[in-house]
Amino acid sequence: MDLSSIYTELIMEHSQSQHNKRRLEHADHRERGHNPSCGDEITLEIKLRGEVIEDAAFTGTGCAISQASTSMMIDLIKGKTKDEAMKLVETFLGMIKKEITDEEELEKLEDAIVLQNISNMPARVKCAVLAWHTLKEMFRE
Amino acid sequence: MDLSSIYTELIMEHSQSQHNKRRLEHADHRERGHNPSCGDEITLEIKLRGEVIEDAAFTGTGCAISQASTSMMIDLIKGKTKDEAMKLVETFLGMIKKEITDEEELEKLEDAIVLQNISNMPARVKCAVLAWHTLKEMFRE
Amino acid sequence: MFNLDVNEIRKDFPILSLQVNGKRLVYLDNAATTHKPVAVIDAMKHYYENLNANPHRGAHYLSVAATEAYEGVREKVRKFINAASSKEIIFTRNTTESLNLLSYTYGMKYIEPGDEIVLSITNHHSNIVPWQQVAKAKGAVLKYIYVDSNGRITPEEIRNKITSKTKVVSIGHMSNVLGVIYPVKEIIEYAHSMGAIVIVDGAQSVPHIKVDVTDMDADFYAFSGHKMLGPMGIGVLYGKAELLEKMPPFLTGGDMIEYVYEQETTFAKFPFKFEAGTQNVEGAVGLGAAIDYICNIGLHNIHEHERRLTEYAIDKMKEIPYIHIYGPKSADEDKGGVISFSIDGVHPHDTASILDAYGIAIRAGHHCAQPLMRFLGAPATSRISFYLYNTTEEIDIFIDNIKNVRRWLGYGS
Amino acid sequence: MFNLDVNEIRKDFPILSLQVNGKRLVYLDNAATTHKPVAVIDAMKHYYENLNANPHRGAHYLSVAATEAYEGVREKVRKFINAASSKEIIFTRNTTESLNLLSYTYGMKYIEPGDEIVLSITNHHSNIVPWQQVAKAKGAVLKYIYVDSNGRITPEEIRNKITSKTKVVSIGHMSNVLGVIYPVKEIIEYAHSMGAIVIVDGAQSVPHIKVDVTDMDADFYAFSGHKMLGPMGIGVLYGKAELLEKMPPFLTGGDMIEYVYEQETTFAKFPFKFEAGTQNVEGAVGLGAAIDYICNIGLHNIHEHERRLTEYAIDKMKEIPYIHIYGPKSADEDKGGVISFSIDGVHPHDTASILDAYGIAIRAGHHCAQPLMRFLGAPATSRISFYLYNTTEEIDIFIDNIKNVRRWLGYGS
Ligand SMILES: Cc1ncc(COP(=O)(O)O)c(C=O)c1O
Ligand SMILES: Cc1ncc(COP(=O)(O)O)c(C=O)c1O
Repeated sequence: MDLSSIYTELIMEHSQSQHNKRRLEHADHRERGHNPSCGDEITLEIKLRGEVIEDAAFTGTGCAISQASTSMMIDLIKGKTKDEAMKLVETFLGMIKKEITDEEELEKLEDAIVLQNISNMPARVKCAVLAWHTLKEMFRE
Repeated sequence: MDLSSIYTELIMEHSQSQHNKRRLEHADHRERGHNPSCGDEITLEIKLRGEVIEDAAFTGTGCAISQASTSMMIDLIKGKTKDEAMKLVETFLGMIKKEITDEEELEKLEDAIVLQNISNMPARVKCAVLAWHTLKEMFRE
Repeated sequence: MFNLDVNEIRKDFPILSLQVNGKRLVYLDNAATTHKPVAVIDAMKHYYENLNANPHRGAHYLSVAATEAYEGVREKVRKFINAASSKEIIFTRNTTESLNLLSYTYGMKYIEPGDEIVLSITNHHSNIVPWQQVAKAKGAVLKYIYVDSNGRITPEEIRNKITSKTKVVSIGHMSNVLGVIYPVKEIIEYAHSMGAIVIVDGAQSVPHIKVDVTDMDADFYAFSGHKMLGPMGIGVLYGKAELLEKMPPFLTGGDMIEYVYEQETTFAKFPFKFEAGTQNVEGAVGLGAAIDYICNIGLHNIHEHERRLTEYAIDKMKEIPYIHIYGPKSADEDKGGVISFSIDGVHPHDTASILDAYGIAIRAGHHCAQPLMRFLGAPATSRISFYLYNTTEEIDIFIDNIKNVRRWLGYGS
Repeated sequence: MFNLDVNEIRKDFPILSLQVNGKRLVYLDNAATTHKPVAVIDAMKHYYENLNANPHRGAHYLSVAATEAYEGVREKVRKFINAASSKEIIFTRNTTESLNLLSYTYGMKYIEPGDEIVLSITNHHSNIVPWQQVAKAKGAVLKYIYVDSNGRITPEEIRNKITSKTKVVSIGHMSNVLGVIYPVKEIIEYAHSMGAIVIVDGAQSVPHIKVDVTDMDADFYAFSGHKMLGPMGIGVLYGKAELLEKMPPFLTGGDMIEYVYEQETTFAKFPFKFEAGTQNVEGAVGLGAAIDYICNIGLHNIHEHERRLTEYAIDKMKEIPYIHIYGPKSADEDKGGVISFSIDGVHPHDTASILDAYGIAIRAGHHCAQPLMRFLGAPATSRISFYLYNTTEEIDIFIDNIKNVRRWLGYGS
């Protein structure tokens, strides 16, 4: 297993940058996601304008992978519609399960594409998908 | 393991002879003994005159070893006092556990001495001691 | 197409070349437990030399390897019995624990006063005593399905005993005394029409015949690894997802939880909800190797081989006037490789001890089925039971030595 | 006299020469599970090749051999923990099952509304969640003994929490997070004076220090085979005869009965009353070989070796400013070979994953002790834990790579 394919600079940047880690005033949606076996816990908040995700942010604790993944997802979905965001979630989960491998398709995930190699670290897959599952839960309601 | 040291003629005789297998009229003591793991079950009956065992008999079912052992014990204790019988029980159990090996001592068990080799058949020890334990229970009361 | 080379198979089982009392071991006690092929023994050794760790709990290499091994066998078991999802496969210690898990969780939660629990009189103690405890605790009624003189269950008996009052039917798929394979699919269909759930004890069937829990529509299905070439200490409980979902946990502690607070706990989802503490990964790995071995030989071949042995043995035994067979007296489709019998004038324990002196391992006693023994009017029987490694020569040795049994007990043969 | 040759010992453990991610395995997760010496692996192989059968049930050679093997280990365990009688030794699957056996039998029978059950905040989930179930079912009160800033239990805390209302005290002998060995003998003496019984969870102690259940006067004592070089799937519950005598059975079914009737059953005496169904004889045999191995090395040598490793590791860790150790910060007499720590700015899961890339197996997370983690204010920690085969060189490798962890996470070292 090659650490440099997972602990990339991009992931380190995202996990250390706090730019998406804050509370949203007047959030329209708030969803708690958690990973009992790790103790990771995030709260995702979303502000909509119509169908469009105007702002998004998170609070909570977790490892570098889960923090980076959350931050990347937030960067990605801001400005997208709910439907577009849900499609991206499916693309991301498909990438992790190795069901989607088409490069062009995966490019849509922007920064989050670097998490592709997390499947080489099976114990950490849960960390990578936490935020995405939380978003899915949020919009399912 | 040598079958001929266990399935001796003497044991066959005793297991097939029915001379001690009957119900006692007016028994003074009656005790049920059983061996759940085999399904063996005997009822021992004793008639006393004073402290002396005037008559003894049993009913029930079991394998050749347990039937023979019971019959041998009855032959042995008839005419003995309760105390003498209890001593013989201890001698028998001591022989089976290999704690008593003194030949002279064991001779007192008469026919029952042939059960000495049952310890080579660990699964059958329970069959050999059933009647003796039952007698012990009976007099403990 | 029958295709099983028993001589090749025997080479895979080191214990079969053991000498017992100076004779080659003839092992005819497979309904009690089975021996292990080299592949199973080696799989466990390989596990400890290469993969050993606590699964599910760690991020390190070995923990991931152990998790993959363990979960891989869960999927293998699913496929083997054709369950819908590997989440419906719970690892236990043995059939007994699988059935106790059900009595403690499903039984204690869903059985109410006056409800009826229907068992078969052929059930093993492990499928009787747990239900007595539920009946006693809950004020429920235990009813028994009886068998006919050949050990079979009639449709009328099913209709008499399973009624709209029945909440649970728990029945052995194959009797470990009579060798009869029961029509569980028909019983399940009828029980479902009456609103009951059905638990099948497959301890004697899974090793020998193709079991398809989806086709038979069983609600729960239990079996043991050690009776199917696998190691001791591992068993399986299959349960339908919608039932497992609503059941409370059984054993509690590590690994079956989500959040533990000082006063309260939330539980993980099934199957993990039912697997508390460090599991027997070695056992699961051994079971996986056993399933591979069985699948490689083919269950239809195993069943056919056993049917032939059963036919051969029954024919020989019927020629001997002082032998009496319990249950079916021919190797019919619904007769597995288990034959209980008695010998006139000889107690079963003497039979077993004397045969043992000739290297032949059979079982004598109540076979953990005392209610059935009482029903049959026999306090004990002798039993021979086959598996894929037994041969007709072994049956010949057995038959020849039955005559010795009689001789030792003082009868002419 | 200290006498332990770790290089010789390592040769007995095949898995220790495994390459993980191109590096030699450095296994520092022994509190989770331990590896198996050749002697243990071979004992199980030998069992399947020479002795395999269902114990207790048969008159044939193998069944007698399996019974003797199984009961022989019972006696070996008795001696190992100095119990009065081998009848007081019950085989279970693991510590978790041992403790659940107690909560389901002793707990459900003897705990009454308003009674108090006292646990330690350092308890493993397996020694918390079962008691929550009893408390809930019976309306009892759960109380926790808290620890001081070094992870120790003060005499005052014992006197505050254990009172005349206390029925059961259940406490871990050694914490699997902090490595503190608790003064169970003193706690038991005080609890007895208050009329409570005491259950000791010895999962972390029995593998590492001499345990004498008679001397400490424990009422029950539980541990797991897999944490002491033995196989998975086997555990032990010791109980005082007079308590086992009056407890109802736990799992019911084969082998734990005397007479089974259709509606009722009488049970066998202990220990058999508590061992339902086909037991894990292979597991017991492996445990027996593990005990022999440990006794051969000597528990005092093992403990001293681990103390030296612990001292070495703590000293090195204290030199690194960004490492924080939980619990005792020196290798005192009551500190076992378990060190939990955190690294500034690095989440424990990242620590574990990155070390894994260098072949180093450590544990990260809540260690099945969430209430303790909450008490410590740490949602997760990293943990290293030693056993007789670990070396100071391995600790050096660990320390060196802690710097790599920081580097990968973007910190200078
Ligand atoms: C203190 C303690 N108790 C109980 C357990 C549970 O042991 P097992 O998983 O073998 O049941 C463990 C280990 O995980 C432990 O460390
Ligand atoms: C039909 C049946 N059910 C249950 C069992 C119990 O299996 P185990 O002892 O593996 O729990 C057995 C075997 O003894 C059996 O034959």
